[in-house]
Amino acid sequence: MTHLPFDFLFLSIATPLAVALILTLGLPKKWAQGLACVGFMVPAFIAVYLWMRFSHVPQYHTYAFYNVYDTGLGGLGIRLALGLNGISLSLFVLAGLVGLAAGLYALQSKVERLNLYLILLLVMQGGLMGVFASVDVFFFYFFHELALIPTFIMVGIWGGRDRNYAAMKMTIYLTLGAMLSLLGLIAIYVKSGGPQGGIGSFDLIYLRRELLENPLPAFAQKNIFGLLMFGFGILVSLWPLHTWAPLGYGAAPTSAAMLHAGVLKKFGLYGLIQIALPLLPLGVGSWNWLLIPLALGNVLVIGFVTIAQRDLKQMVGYSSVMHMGYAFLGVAAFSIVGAGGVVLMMVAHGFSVALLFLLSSSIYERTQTFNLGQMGGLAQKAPVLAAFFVAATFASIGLPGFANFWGELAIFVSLWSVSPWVTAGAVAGVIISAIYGLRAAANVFFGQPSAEFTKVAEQTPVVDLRWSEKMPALILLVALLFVGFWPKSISTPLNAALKAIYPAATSAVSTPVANK
Amino acid sequence: MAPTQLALLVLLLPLASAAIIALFLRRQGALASYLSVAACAVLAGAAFILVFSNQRFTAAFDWMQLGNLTISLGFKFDDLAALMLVIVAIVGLAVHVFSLGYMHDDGSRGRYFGGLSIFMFSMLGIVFADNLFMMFIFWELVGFSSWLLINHYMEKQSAADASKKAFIVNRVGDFGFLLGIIWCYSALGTVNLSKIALEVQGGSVIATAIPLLLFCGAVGKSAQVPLHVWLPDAMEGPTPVSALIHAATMVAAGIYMLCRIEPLFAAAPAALDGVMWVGVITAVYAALCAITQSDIKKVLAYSTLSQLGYMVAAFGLGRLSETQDVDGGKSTILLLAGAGVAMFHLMTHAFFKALLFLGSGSVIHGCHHEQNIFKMGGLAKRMKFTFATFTIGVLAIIGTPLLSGFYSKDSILLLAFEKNRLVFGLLAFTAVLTSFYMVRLWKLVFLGKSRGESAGHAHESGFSMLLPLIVLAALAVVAGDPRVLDLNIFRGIFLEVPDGQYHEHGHHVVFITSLTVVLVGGLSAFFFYKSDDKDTLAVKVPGVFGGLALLKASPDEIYNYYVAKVQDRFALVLNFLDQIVLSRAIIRGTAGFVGLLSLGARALYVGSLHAYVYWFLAGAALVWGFAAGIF
Amino acid sequence: MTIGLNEYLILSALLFAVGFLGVLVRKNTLVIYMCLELMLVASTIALVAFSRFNGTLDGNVFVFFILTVAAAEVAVGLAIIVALFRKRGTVQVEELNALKN
Amino acid sequence: MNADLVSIAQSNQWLALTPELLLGCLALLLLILEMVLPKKEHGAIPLVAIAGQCGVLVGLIINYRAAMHGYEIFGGMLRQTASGQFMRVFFVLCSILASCLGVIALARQKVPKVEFYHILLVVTAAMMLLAQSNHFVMFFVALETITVGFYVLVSYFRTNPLSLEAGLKYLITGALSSAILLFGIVLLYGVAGTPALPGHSVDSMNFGALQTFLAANPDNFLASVGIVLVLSGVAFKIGAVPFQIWIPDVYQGAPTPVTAFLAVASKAAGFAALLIFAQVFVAYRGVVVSLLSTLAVLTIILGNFGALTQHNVKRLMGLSGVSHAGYLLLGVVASFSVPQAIDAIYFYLVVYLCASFAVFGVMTHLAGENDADQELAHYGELARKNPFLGAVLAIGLGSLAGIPPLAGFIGKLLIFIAAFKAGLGWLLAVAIVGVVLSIYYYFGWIKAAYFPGPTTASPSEDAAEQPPAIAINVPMTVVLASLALISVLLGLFQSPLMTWIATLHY
Amino acid sequence: MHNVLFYLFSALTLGSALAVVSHKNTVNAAVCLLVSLLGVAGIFALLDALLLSALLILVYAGAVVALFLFIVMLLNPKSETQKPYKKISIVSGVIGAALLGLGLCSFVARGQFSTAPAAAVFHAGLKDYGAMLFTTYLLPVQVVGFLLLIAMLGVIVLSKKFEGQEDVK
Repeated sequence: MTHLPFDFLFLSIATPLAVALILTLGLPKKWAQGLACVGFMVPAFIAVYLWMRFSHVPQYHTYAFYNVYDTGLGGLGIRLALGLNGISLSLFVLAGLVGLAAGLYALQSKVERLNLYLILLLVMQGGLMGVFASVDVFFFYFFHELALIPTFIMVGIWGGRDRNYAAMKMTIYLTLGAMLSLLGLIAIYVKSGGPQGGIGSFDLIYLRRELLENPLPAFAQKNIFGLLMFGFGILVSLWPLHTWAPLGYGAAPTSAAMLHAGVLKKFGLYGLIQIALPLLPLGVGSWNWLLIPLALGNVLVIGFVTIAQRDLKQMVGYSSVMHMGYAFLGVAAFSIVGAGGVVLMMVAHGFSVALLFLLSSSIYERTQTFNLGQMGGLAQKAPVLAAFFVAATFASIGLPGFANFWGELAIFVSLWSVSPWVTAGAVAGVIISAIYGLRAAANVFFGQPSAEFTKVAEQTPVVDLRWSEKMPALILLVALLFVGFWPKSISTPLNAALKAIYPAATSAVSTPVANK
Repeated sequence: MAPTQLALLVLLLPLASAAIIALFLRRQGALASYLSVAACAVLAGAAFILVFSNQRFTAAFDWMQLGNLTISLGFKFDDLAALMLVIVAIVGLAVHVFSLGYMHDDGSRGRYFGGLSIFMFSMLGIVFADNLFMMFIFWELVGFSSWLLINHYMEKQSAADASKKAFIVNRVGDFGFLLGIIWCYSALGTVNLSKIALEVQGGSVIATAIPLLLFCGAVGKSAQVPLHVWLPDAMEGPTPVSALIHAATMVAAGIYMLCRIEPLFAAAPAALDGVMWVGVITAVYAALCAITQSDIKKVLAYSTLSQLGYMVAAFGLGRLSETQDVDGGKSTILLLAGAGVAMFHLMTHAFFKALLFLGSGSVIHGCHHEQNIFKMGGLAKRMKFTFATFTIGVLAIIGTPLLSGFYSKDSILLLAFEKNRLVFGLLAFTAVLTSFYMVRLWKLVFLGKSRGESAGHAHESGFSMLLPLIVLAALAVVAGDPRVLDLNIFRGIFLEVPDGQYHEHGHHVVFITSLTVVLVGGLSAFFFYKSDDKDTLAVKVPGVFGGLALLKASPDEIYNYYVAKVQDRFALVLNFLDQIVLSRAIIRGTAGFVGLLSLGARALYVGSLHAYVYWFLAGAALVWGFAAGIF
Repeated sequence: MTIGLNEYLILSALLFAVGFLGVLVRKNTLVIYMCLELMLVASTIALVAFSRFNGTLDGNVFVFFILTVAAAEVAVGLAIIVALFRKRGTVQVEELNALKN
Repeated sequence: MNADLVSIAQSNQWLALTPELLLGCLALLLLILEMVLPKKEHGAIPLVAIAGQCGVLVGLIINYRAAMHGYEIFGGMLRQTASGQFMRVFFVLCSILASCLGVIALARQKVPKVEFYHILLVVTAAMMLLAQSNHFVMFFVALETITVGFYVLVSYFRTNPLSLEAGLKYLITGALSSAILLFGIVLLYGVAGTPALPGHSVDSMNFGALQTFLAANPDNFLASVGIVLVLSGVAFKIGAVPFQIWIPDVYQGAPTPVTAFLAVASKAAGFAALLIFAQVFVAYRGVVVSLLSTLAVLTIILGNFGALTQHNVKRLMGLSGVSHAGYLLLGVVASFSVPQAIDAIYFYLVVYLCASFAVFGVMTHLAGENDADQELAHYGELARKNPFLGAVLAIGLGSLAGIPPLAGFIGKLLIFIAAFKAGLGWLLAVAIVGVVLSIYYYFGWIKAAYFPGPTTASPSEDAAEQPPAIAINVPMTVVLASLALISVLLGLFQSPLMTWIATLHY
Repeated sequence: MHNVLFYLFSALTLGSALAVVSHKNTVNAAVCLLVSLLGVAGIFALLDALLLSALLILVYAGAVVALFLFIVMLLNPKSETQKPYKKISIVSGVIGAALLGLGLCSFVARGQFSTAPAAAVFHAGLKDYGAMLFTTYLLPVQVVGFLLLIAMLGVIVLSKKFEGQEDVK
């Protein structure tokens, strides 16, 4: 059904995994690196290629490039169905590009046991491509876990300070979140079998059709949505279930942090947008009383916490937590605008936070510290690095011209129908993020170099961003600017898909659901 | 070329220039500067063609669409936009050319000219914007370019701080602006400027809060009290930047935006009063502050604040109309529109303030980056052209008759006189102060003896710097001429501005007041201040000086107090709650508790067979309980 | 009063309980093992009684198996105890708790 | 004699028991070989055992469909079922793997070798019979054969007092549970044979007859006491709380191959019995379900909590095995209303087999002189010392933890789906908590094997001195690699196993 | 007569069982076990299972108890110097065992048995046992054979001295 010579989606998942498998054989270093490079590039190119082809191919229930494989659980309604719709398309591209950037950055970094590092990263990459290419909810979850496991291991082996504790905490938290959401997904699956207890299916196309015709009872929707909300919430670091995130990102090696914070974390939100909201249209309304305060907690409380950070990586980690608050608010708004905003936000945040992690690591390489108080004046020595970092910072604080702005704007607009006060709270976050973002940039790059940095710079001369670092950074930055200047590249397919699967949402906009 | 394409060219040219500089010309400062200036020149030419060929049009295409939210990228090129375009193009070109000389020896010229180009792009975006979303987008972008340019001397801590402050304070204003836009969008279903006007004329009820929230944006961008704190600090940037961004164009964008949404204010008149009082307070306050400043750029900065207050106040005064009996029926004739007057002053101010800033730039450049006016003096001899043009600027700003500032200030005073006498009095007082501090500045800088090393070795600037001065000086003279107001191309905006034919009543009062204030302020300053390296006011009347200095310092103190003692401490408290209470105490506590449970569970396996047999006994009891139906 | 099934069952239960008591209180592994044998035998009493009162022979046949199994168990068990005694020099339960926690 | 007995004698279809008989003969053959072969050829005897078992396995699989499903043989002693057939294969597989591990482990100890395989084979045959048993006598005898065999196997390393102590503990607790089980059997026998009651049977120890009787007497107190006592005996085998108490001590003291066999085969035998009893006792589902639910909850909680801070890996495997028994119990409880749960249990068992033996295989290789002393700390830098063993360990543990894409995840998922369908909300919640806890200790183990220790000072020094490698021979490499591979492949492609399990339905 | 014998044997069984539990001396305990088993044999006889009664005496008294005594002598634990049990464990043990006994007896109260005398009295001979063992229960018999074999092997493995290794002490 793909109308392409062969299944690109499958290829994009299989290539990195296959390369990882080959790497376990222990090739010579040059070969291994070259092969890994191919493993990272193939998905990225496929992603971009499919994005360009997307509007030219016929669609099967809003899914393009649709293909089904049976792995043996077909009798239970579990099949490996691959396809892209307007929602997953952009995230698929995000995964491909961030994966490429993370891979390239890993290739140039001087980590120990590089081979293992690359293997884990490739597995992660394969999983990520799978998450967004899956039409089957089970495989959606499955690939997420596949990508998650290498994260833990990478934090544990190559992590910074506190890596043991961080790896453990991350593991426990994320497993808990994953289990809760799995429970929710199983609930949907079981219920989709109908009251007579038919087999049911994990296939999203089936689920949408089935649950549109026979919606679940309200209380079931409420309970299942609650499970998904908290499960996914933990995965996306919903306040106050977020404490794993800054710690984990603070400790994670760069490429892992890039892939996790940039892409993998979006799994939860993607699940809410693609699965929970359309299938459980009554669910979000009954949870808004809780979801909105928590999401505002993300924005405002964590916003202030971010201001207080003195460690660059921690700050980036916290800022990522804060921005997830916007996304949750967009989910709470439950409208096409809100959901679209969330997707835009995910894509943009994915690129920008990956870029920030990458640059933080490059900064560390030059200053030997993450402590903001011990830096300063780096821009004189490394102007290109400074330019990239400033661009990333402004992207993450939502400057127009970068993709992030569109997501935030759409979410803010959608929030008005929920409550003007909530909108005001969310928009206030824009000020907060400007404060910490600019502060960090100023602390690192501007003013006079601190005594510590001067000492470090004497020992090892500071060089500007090398090309091997610049390439991955450029990929991310160009993507941010591209979407920022041409948001339609994402929003047009997104809009079409949302319109098709959010029949209930359009009515919810006119009747605000919160504040009862 | 079709006008739309031309407009697109105007808009995108500087962007292209910025992109090329950023990508390829970072190290080729000279090339970058030529490219940037060339781009600016071409765009200025195109702009002039657009404006003077009297082509007015609207055009739009969808930029992003989600559900029922459509954000379009469009041009609304009416007379108002044309006027603004002309101002931006002229001042922009002047500053570009001036920078060629001023920044000639700067190591990061590439970045500087790239920044200028980005700024031009963003500013033009605001000018052309046909809807509020688009305006907001470019609004933010000018904020960014302002940040970039203030931060130009980035190794200076003060510059880094100032740029940060400018952006953040602007964001506070934008907070309200964005909320206002969203509210407006949900109330009217559109943010297209033309459609808003139609909606309002169609009788849509507008909540007073909407225009007030939108005004917040202007408060930030145009540095009105209480968000004015960033502008004086922004003088850390290179002086041409101050001229372009922080005097002539960007800060005026707030006024421009207000004029754009004037129909909303017309529908919610209560909002206008608030706007007016903010403007008046800013005007008076900033003028008072300007008196104590010793930094040449700071004086001009406060003067800018004050003049911006003037414009905002003018806008806030609103429309002045009169009902007349015409052929038996009654008809309302619009006599004076605050928006038009404000734009008029905006235009004249743009020219003479840019002139003053560039002049001060020339002075600073000549004095080897000395900015303290008490270390200058006697520059009239050494820098003749600069002196002459600067003098014209001073005369224009204090409202000397026949110069541009006189006309625009006069029409504001006239409007105030008709609408609100208290405001009139305050604005007149401001005018006194204006001429007082401007003459003080002028005298201390140019007359007397050189008081400083650098002033002693001052030299006249080169041609590239003088040419803009001369052009701007000419404009400062003629821009206020009534014939300009009569130009057909700006009819749409200047129609209601009195063009020399003063309205009957009030005319004389206002005229006399104008003259008086200029003379009183100017002469008192001229004779009061001595050419000395100490502030005469501080020496003679330390009480007043201290009071004024306190007045100036207190908002900064409050700002600093807020940042250090409120915001940062609050952040620390929340951080404590997050990292210590939540992360350590609660989460780790839970983990520890689970660990204890686990130790307990492990301790069950005591190793003694007897204990294990008891387990079997317990198990037997348990299963028996199930069999007996106890459980 | 005739002796019925109940009496036999009670006897069986009591013997079972007494055996269990021994397992619970005795420290000597050998005695514990004897008590376990008592418990097995207690079960066989019930088995034989049921067999008798239900009129089926299977219960009695089952006892054959139980006795055989018990004998085998005793052999293995005593071998373990002896081996342990050789290693540790004791058969007291409380001294045999090297494996714990 | 009389026609009845003759017909019964005719039902003694020895052919149907070929695998068990072959195993028994193989066991005897080993003893004979020991006598006839010269001393230095004794090394070949284990290979004969393994090869013979492989032959049996192959034969079993080839003749998999030859069994007459639902047909009672040996006078009702045995009942051939598809699931019995499945379990036979399962046990032979376990036995092969345990033999392989035995080769490694026994080489380090000064103990007789051949008897180990002999007993292993007999125990395996008994397990196979247990899984097909249809009569309490058969059941009891098979069970006792298993148990007595394990007494010997657990204390097999008799030079190690810990092994003997474990044997003694297993002996006492095992005998105790046998006594309890026996009492339950006696009660059921008695009550089902009571002539006064409806549906009573002459052959009241036959499961079919018992099932009929229980259906006719749905609330007989004596029967329910018998049922719960029998279930307690089974609970001892599977290690369900509160009859799990012996597990850590015995697992720790027993030789590692025996521990593996105990953990997998013995537990599976318990579940095979439990599934049979679930059918037999179906009329008392109220009692059985509530009892098993409670046991499942307690088992999951206590197993996981106990394992959480455990640092002896054998005890850890024991306690985590307890929690796995809990998940499987969850499936058993669900199977009362959702037949699909049975598939899930079988799938889970296979997955558990692969993963556990993979882990135990690594443990066997890492065990030192003292087999009982296997600490987490010994696993430091395993991934460097022997990357292969490290990878096998990680895959095995990951599968046990239920991490996608490994097979353990699919196993848990199937169980959870079944439980959800059965509406076991609270049990499911407990299971989820258990899974999260289990991640901690499994991951902690992987951590110990993979993550650089806190003491590693500088990376350059590390690279200089490679830690001593751990030797592993080629056949074991193949075995462990295939276990790991199956653990991975079953996570990705379940079709082979699922279609196989699906044949259990007819 | 039947009744009297029943009580006699019951008392003998339970009494000597209690003596097994309580007697300090292991040898005496073993002897008490023998007595108890004799009581059980009597009960078997009362239940018309004469063959089993004989078997019990043969197997248990003849083999098992002898084995016990043998081991007890072999190990010669110093039972005289040590208390056989702790006081606290007696209390808890008695309570526990009493509970167990009560629980097991509870079916008498709640059971649906009639206390009617035995139903059809049968006199199974050796032949009947043999017929059953070699037809219906043929398979278990075979298995038990293997069970005995592995038990034997186990005992050998655990007890035999092997060359090249010596025991501690």
